[in-house]
Amino acid sequence: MGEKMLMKGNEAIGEAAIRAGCRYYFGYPITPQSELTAYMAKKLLKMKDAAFVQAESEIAAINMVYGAASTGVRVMTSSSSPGISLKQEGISYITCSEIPCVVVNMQRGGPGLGDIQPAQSDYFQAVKGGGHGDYHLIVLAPSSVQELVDLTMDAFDLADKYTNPAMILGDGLLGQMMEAVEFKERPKVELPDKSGWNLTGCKGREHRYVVSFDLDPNILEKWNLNINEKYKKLKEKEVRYEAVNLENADLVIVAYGTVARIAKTTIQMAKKEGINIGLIRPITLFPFPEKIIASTAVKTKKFLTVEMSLGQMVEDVKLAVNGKAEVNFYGRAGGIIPSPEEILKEAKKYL
Amino acid sequence: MGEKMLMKGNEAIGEAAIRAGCRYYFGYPITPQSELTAYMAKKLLKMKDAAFVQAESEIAAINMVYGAASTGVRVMTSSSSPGISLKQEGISYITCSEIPCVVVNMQRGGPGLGDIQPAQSDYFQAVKGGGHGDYHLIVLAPSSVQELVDLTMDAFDLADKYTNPAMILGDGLLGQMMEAVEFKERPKVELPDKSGWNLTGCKGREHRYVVSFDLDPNILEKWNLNINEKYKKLKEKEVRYEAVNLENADLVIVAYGTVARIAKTTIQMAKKEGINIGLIRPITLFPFPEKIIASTAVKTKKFLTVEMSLGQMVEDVKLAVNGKAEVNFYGRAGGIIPSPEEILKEAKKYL
Amino acid sequence: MKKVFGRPESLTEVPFTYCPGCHHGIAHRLVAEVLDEFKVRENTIGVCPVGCSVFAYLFFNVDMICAAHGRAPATATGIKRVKPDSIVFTYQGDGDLASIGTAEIVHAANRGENITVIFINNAIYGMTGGQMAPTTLVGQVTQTSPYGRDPKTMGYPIKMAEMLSTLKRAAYISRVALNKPANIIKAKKSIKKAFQVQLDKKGFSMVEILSTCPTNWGLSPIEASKWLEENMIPYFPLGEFRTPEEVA
Amino acid sequence: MKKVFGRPESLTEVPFTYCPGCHHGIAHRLVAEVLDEFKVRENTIGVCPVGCSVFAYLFFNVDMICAAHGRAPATATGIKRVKPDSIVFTYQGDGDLASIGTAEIVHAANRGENITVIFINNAIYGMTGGQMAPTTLVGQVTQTSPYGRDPKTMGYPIKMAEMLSTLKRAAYISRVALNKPANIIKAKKSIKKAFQVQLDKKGFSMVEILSTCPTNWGLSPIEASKWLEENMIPYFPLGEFRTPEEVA
Amino acid sequence: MAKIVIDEERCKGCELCLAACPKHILVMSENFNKKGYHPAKQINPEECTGCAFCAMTCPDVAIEVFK
Amino acid sequence: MAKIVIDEERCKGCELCLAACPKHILVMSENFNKKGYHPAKQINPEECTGCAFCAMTCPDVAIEVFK
Amino acid sequence: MLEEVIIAGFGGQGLMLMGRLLAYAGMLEGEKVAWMPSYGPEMRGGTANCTVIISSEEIASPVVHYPKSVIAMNGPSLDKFEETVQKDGLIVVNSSLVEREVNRNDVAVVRVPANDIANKLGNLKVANMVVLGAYVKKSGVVKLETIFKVLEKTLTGPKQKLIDINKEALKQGAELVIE
Amino acid sequence: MLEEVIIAGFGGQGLMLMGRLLAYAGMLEGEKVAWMPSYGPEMRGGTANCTVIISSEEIASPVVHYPKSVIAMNGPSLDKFEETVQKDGLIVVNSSLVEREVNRNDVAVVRVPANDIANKLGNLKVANMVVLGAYVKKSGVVKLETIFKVLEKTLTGPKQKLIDINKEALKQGAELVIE
Ligand SMILES: Cc1ncc(C[n+]2csc(CCOP(=O)(O)OP(=O)(O)O)c2C)c(N)n1
Ligand SMILES: Cc1ncc(C[n+]2csc(CCOP(=O)(O)OP(=O)(O)O)c2C)c(N)n1
Ligand code: SF4
Ligand code: SF4
Ligand code: SF4
Ligand code: SF4
Ligand code: SF4
Ligand code: SF4
Ligand SMILES: [Mg+2]
Ligand SMILES: [Mg+2]
Repeated sequence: MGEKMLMKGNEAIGEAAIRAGCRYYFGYPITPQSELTAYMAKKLLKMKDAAFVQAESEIAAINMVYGAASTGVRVMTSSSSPGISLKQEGISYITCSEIPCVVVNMQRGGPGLGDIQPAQSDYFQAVKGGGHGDYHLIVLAPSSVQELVDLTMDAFDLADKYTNPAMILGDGLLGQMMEAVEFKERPKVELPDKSGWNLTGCKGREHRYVVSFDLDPNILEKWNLNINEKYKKLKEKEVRYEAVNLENADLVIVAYGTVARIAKTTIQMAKKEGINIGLIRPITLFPFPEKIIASTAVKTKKFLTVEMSLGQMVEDVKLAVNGKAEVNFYGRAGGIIPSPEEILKEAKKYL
Repeated sequence: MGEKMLMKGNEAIGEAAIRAGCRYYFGYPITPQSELTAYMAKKLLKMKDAAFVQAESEIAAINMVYGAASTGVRVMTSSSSPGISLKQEGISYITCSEIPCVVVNMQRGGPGLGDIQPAQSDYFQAVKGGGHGDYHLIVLAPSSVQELVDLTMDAFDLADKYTNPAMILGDGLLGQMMEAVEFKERPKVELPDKSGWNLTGCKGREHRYVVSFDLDPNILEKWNLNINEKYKKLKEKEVRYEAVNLENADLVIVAYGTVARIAKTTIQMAKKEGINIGLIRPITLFPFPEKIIASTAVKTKKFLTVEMSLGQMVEDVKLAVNGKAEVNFYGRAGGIIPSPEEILKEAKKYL
Repeated sequence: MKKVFGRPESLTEVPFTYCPGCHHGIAHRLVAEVLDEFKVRENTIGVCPVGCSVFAYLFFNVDMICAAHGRAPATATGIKRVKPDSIVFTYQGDGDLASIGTAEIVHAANRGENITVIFINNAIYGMTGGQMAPTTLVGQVTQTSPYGRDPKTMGYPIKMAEMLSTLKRAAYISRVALNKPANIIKAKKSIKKAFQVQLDKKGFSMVEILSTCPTNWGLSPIEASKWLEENMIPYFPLGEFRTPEEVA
Repeated sequence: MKKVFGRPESLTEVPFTYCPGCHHGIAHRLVAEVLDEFKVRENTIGVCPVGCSVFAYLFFNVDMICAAHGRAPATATGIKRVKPDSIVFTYQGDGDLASIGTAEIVHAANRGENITVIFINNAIYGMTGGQMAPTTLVGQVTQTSPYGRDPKTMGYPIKMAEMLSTLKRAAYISRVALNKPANIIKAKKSIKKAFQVQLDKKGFSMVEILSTCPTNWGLSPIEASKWLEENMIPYFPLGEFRTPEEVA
Repeated sequence: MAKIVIDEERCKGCELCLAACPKHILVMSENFNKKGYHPAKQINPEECTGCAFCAMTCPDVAIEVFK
Repeated sequence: MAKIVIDEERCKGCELCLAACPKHILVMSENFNKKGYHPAKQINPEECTGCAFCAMTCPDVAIEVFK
Repeated sequence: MLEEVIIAGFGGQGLMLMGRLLAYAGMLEGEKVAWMPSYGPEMRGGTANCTVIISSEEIASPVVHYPKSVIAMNGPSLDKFEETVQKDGLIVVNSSLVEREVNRNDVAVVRVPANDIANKLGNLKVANMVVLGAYVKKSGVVKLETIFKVLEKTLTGPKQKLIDINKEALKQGAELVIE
Repeated sequence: MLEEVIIAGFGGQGLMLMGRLLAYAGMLEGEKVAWMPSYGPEMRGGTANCTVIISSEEIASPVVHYPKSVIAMNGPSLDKFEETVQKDGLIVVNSSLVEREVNRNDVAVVRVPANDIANKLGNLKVANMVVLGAYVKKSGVVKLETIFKVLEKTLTGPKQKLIDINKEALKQGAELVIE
């Protein structure tokens, strides 16, 4: 068991990445994730067989990631909302090329330049695909600094396993806050070998290539379908969520990340007033925990989705519920964090 | 009534834009929409008080649009899938700034570089918001060259009316095909005056500005909510769709654009076999025609959504149906166009 | 007594949000004075960037738009193409102009876009808390060059004025500094020339202004001015690199 | 008899998809020969662009990746940082390198990224059917300059070799042409030097290759070679702009 | 005869004007302004030449000069 | 003595080799290849010096030279 | 009336133009028309084709998998499309480039030595017009005169001088078809 | 145990550091801790605050709207947060900069002339430590010694020489609190 350390979320991601074997980072500064870039500079510039490059832009950064990842190493980039928008083309390319990498988005208030407060309004972009074409990211939504650490490590594993980019979808609050974290020994996971596809120079074998296209639509369709198969597998095998107090809940809140934590306080408050509120906290946003929501909808007839957005994840909740229960929504926008009190007040409306 | 002209879809968009009063175009070449860029060059470079600029990139193009639009003129850019991904940050900025403009996406097979065949796999990006933050585009989905003309003109009106970018979501087939078109006299629509916000130099008034941020989250939240109000109004007032053969349909196909046309042939074929198939063709993808789908779901218990994607609009169909009917999906990917025959075959599976 | 120095009309009354001693304020004033002197305040549209000067729209008493990070020259192009008789300027930092916005500035200059660019080179990313800029000096410690900028892996500080001067349609390009009154007076003259070039429709003009960022350099304002003098000016020579006479 | 000229090992057997007479093929062969001569084929990773040479990954018998349009220098940077002892090159068109990819090429050069860039300047966007490139000549008619490139609004053709030569870490920069055997021989030498610079870890190297696009120029291959000689070379002078000796 | 007026509330106490004044007649005040800065103040006003170097250097345009 | 071999199927009939040959011993064949091009062919092979200008100029690497 | 024809061949054979003239003519004759190009995965030198639909009804699907007629300008195109033609349909073949016979015997076949005729006319480029002439005559989908009219409308300026040779090519193609 | 404290003042007053030391100390004493900064809309010279939670239970919401304690390092912070403090809570005020009295009478109040004390200690920058000393003493949330330990752990290298003056400031602050 590792020692406990008090760390900022952004720095914890950096440390977790390095401990997960990531030695390459390409990024461009943006608030509220700059500490992560700075952390990687501090560490990687001192390491051997490692590189930190402050790219000229987010676009350059994601395309550096593409290059580095194509050699088979673990590599990461990070940014916040506007910067992530700029990476969409690159992300689409990497996904189509079936190359693993990790992208961190510490969301801030949008759209436009917005503000630098925490938000969750990039859900659609992250989960539905902000870039062009049929693809998905593996999207992980931590809700504590410890989970930033654990899920960052998981993100590298999942990305490698599914040869697909994984995204850590955090927010400015998680990135800026400090909590005690532990870097636990992790069980060794069997990961697929990269030697079948990575670019190394073609010594002793046929030359190979990493590309994201085929001008023959028949081939491209097969390719797309293959990628889609991976998403099906992800939906079967990698769904993760936290369920709190679902037994006999009068209402179930669905929330992720920072909001889910706040909702936990709401649940405690409600308990004091004799109200039973449950919580489903998706940890994987893609694949989305549809099944637990669907099965809960059979028992609990009232859902409240709470987001720091004007209503994005709520669509996935509705799709999972599929008309079997009432799905309500409460959201704050522009970087405002809802309080436990206001969530409780909102929940009471439906009770 | 105008004379009939045989035009390529891409050129028809250009002509329609010019007739709608658009004198400014900023773009970057990409297949399969390059004819539009070329058309604008040919026309605008010869006109007074007009400008055509081949921008250095799609990013520059959308940001030129931002500048031009902020002066209050009608302005357009166009691209295809990867290029549209690059415009996401700019689109988010313009939307947040509440400035009207028109963006054309003649979709091609993706993700990545993909191919240059027609596709519909940028639906999520267009409709859910490929950029960061809570916002929507007004998304229009033409399915013939004539409709490319009419909807392009409408797009300018809607953009002005809602001070929000509007997107023409076409595909490579629509852009490349030729049909006879007519440029009809359009009824004059009352459009809001831009003199309250456009940048002209501050002669005779206070200086003003166009920005997409406020670092105070309370103000930014209000701003976001205001924008959201416009989307509610759009949902109330601007929904458009075509309904075909819904009476006594055994199954209703939901499809847009090129696919909807193909589905019409399927319907004719089915009729010959004594099968009654209906079609709902969303013309506005945002706002999505939820109501007609919901009300149809009460009568017809079987839906088949057909897309040139691996399943994107189908989510909106499911959200509208809300568990009241069975929603099936058939999709082709990577630039493959489904044939009327295969759609019929698929439909029969559910009958 | 007559007021011989006061707030130019082209500045609003809003107090600057810059840190104490930051040269952004001086640059603002100079631009505003030039707009006053040309009597073009009411016919000007300014484009501010993302960077510490993101709030410039509150400070300049002219119509303004805030462009996306790095894209001000594109946004300005859009405006100028619609309003060729308006005065259009961008105000950009070195992260904005010389890093993420490299393509936009190069091509605005190359097209000879008839705009004026005010380029604040403070050798750092101010707003985001002190990361390396393309203009950060060799050895300079920043958040992302914690052991000093190493030219082996990070390159040398980029000389934008010189680089852009290779472009034929760049009509006026100069570099000035704001570290002392003599330089400030020269800077003002240069800014005035740049706008004159625009008024004369001669093409693209840019003034690169060496400026301090006391906060992120970790120096007092006076130390910062000195550091600029001793370290930046020797590397980034002041002067005019392109003048209208050379323009074809 | 001995084979004195044949297909280099660093080319696959796949026939090129280029139009008849297109110089892309010559450029490919020269690069492949140099890789053969340095015996680095098995230790090379190439980066192809989006452009007519998007299929270069099928032609070069080395590991390859196809970068997003304009981003090859960034992608190459990613590779080279992981594999500093591999030979990494990009192969880019003028739309790719000089337009959308301006920021990436400038900064790869400025960082002194130890890669070799093969830059095909054919004064046009070939793949997309003949739009204006930043290097399109004044007066040249293209899809997007239907009345000829007008420098007033579209600027002059950009001289990338010269512009990048202002950057200190750009170790080797040259411009060559492929319009006749004498030039082809010189081009080969220059490409060899560029890779030598990389092998010696001296930093960024680039060879700008003036090439024809008979298809979009609307000329026969022979006319195109002549047009290149008569119009491009006078504007884009051949020669070396940076050589390792100058490198700091 | 010349005079300067320092807007104490605009002043951020950066001291650049002190360094710029050829007459060395600017000093920092002991007082705080509302933003918590010590503003600059002039001593020996009769020595002021109205050269405006102080004003020119002030990043916050806090100084007016009269002549 | 020198010899060249033209791979007719690779040849796209661009004629660049014709222009490059100092001996003017290359011409276009009347025949079509599978892709529909008239390939280049050599006449008067005895005049060939093996200078390889043709091969060097061939964009499709369709010519081999032996000496 | 409903005609659906696929015109296929090498890129560069003027297929797209054939289709466009045909569609334009259809429009002039008051019909609904659609022209749709399709390029193979190879950009150049590859095979290409376009579809033209001429119909008195609104055109639903512009994509046709089983056309009434096929014009095969080269061998690979015949290979690719022969089987797709509807029963009792029409296949027009450029016999200068297609050596083999058409296997189907439930369709009408017209063989046009287009390159040879065009060569004789002094411009290989009008081979497409020869074939088009034959097709128009055989199918009767539009009048040859309407195609002439279209040529006059579209070949303007410096291209005007090409009208005559094109007309001639069309005529010679049409004449090959025995009424 | 559950303590939630908001530390507020001008940017530059060392608020964030106070919070971090406190959180670190809480962690060393075996509690769960969370530290959360919040910056106002103005980047510089504006007001800022951070929240520290120290709890023996898992910490749910890191966002606290109604804290147990508030440390107000300047006037605007007192104005902003006075009303939010829970009944029977604690308000610690830097009385060197806050002239007015605290209005609430259902909370404990400690007034610390921190700038004056720090000035006397010869370094205005340690005003924050004076206040922190008083707060720690009054609230008893962690031991003063633990804060000392944290200082020793975090002020290393060239900063080591600052340990003593910081400790002294903490002590003097603590001594202001009458037991
Ligand atoms: C797309 C995007 N990337 C990054 C940022 C974050 N960001 C804001 S300002 C800035 C750079 C500021 O530096 P500079 O341009 O030098 O201006 P200064 O603050 O130094 O005046 C950055 C990277 C952003 N807002 N948008
Ligand atoms: C982001 C993006 N924008 C545009 C395109 C379309 N596109 C493909 S190649 C190309 C330019 C080709 O020109 P050039 O780089 O000069 O190469 P060439 O074909 O002339 O060799 C463009 C604009 C694209 N694929 N991706
Ligand atoms: S951070 Fe630097 S550039 Fe920004 S306002 Fe402060 S001193 Fe000026
Ligand atoms: S289009 Fe031009 S550049 Fe492209 S292959 Fe053909 S000739 Fe070469
Ligand atoms: S005007 Fe000149 S002399 Fe007077 S205070 Fe200012 S700098 Fe000093
Ligand atoms: S220069 Fe201006 S802000 Fe600075 S101390 Fe002097 S008056 Fe105050
Ligand atoms: S080798 Fe030389 S002489 Fe022989 S054919 Fe080729 S070019 Fe002519
Ligand atoms: S140069 Fe090559 S492709 Fe061209 S004609 Fe000669 S052999 Fe054929
Ligand atoms: Mg800066
Ligand atoms: Mg090119």
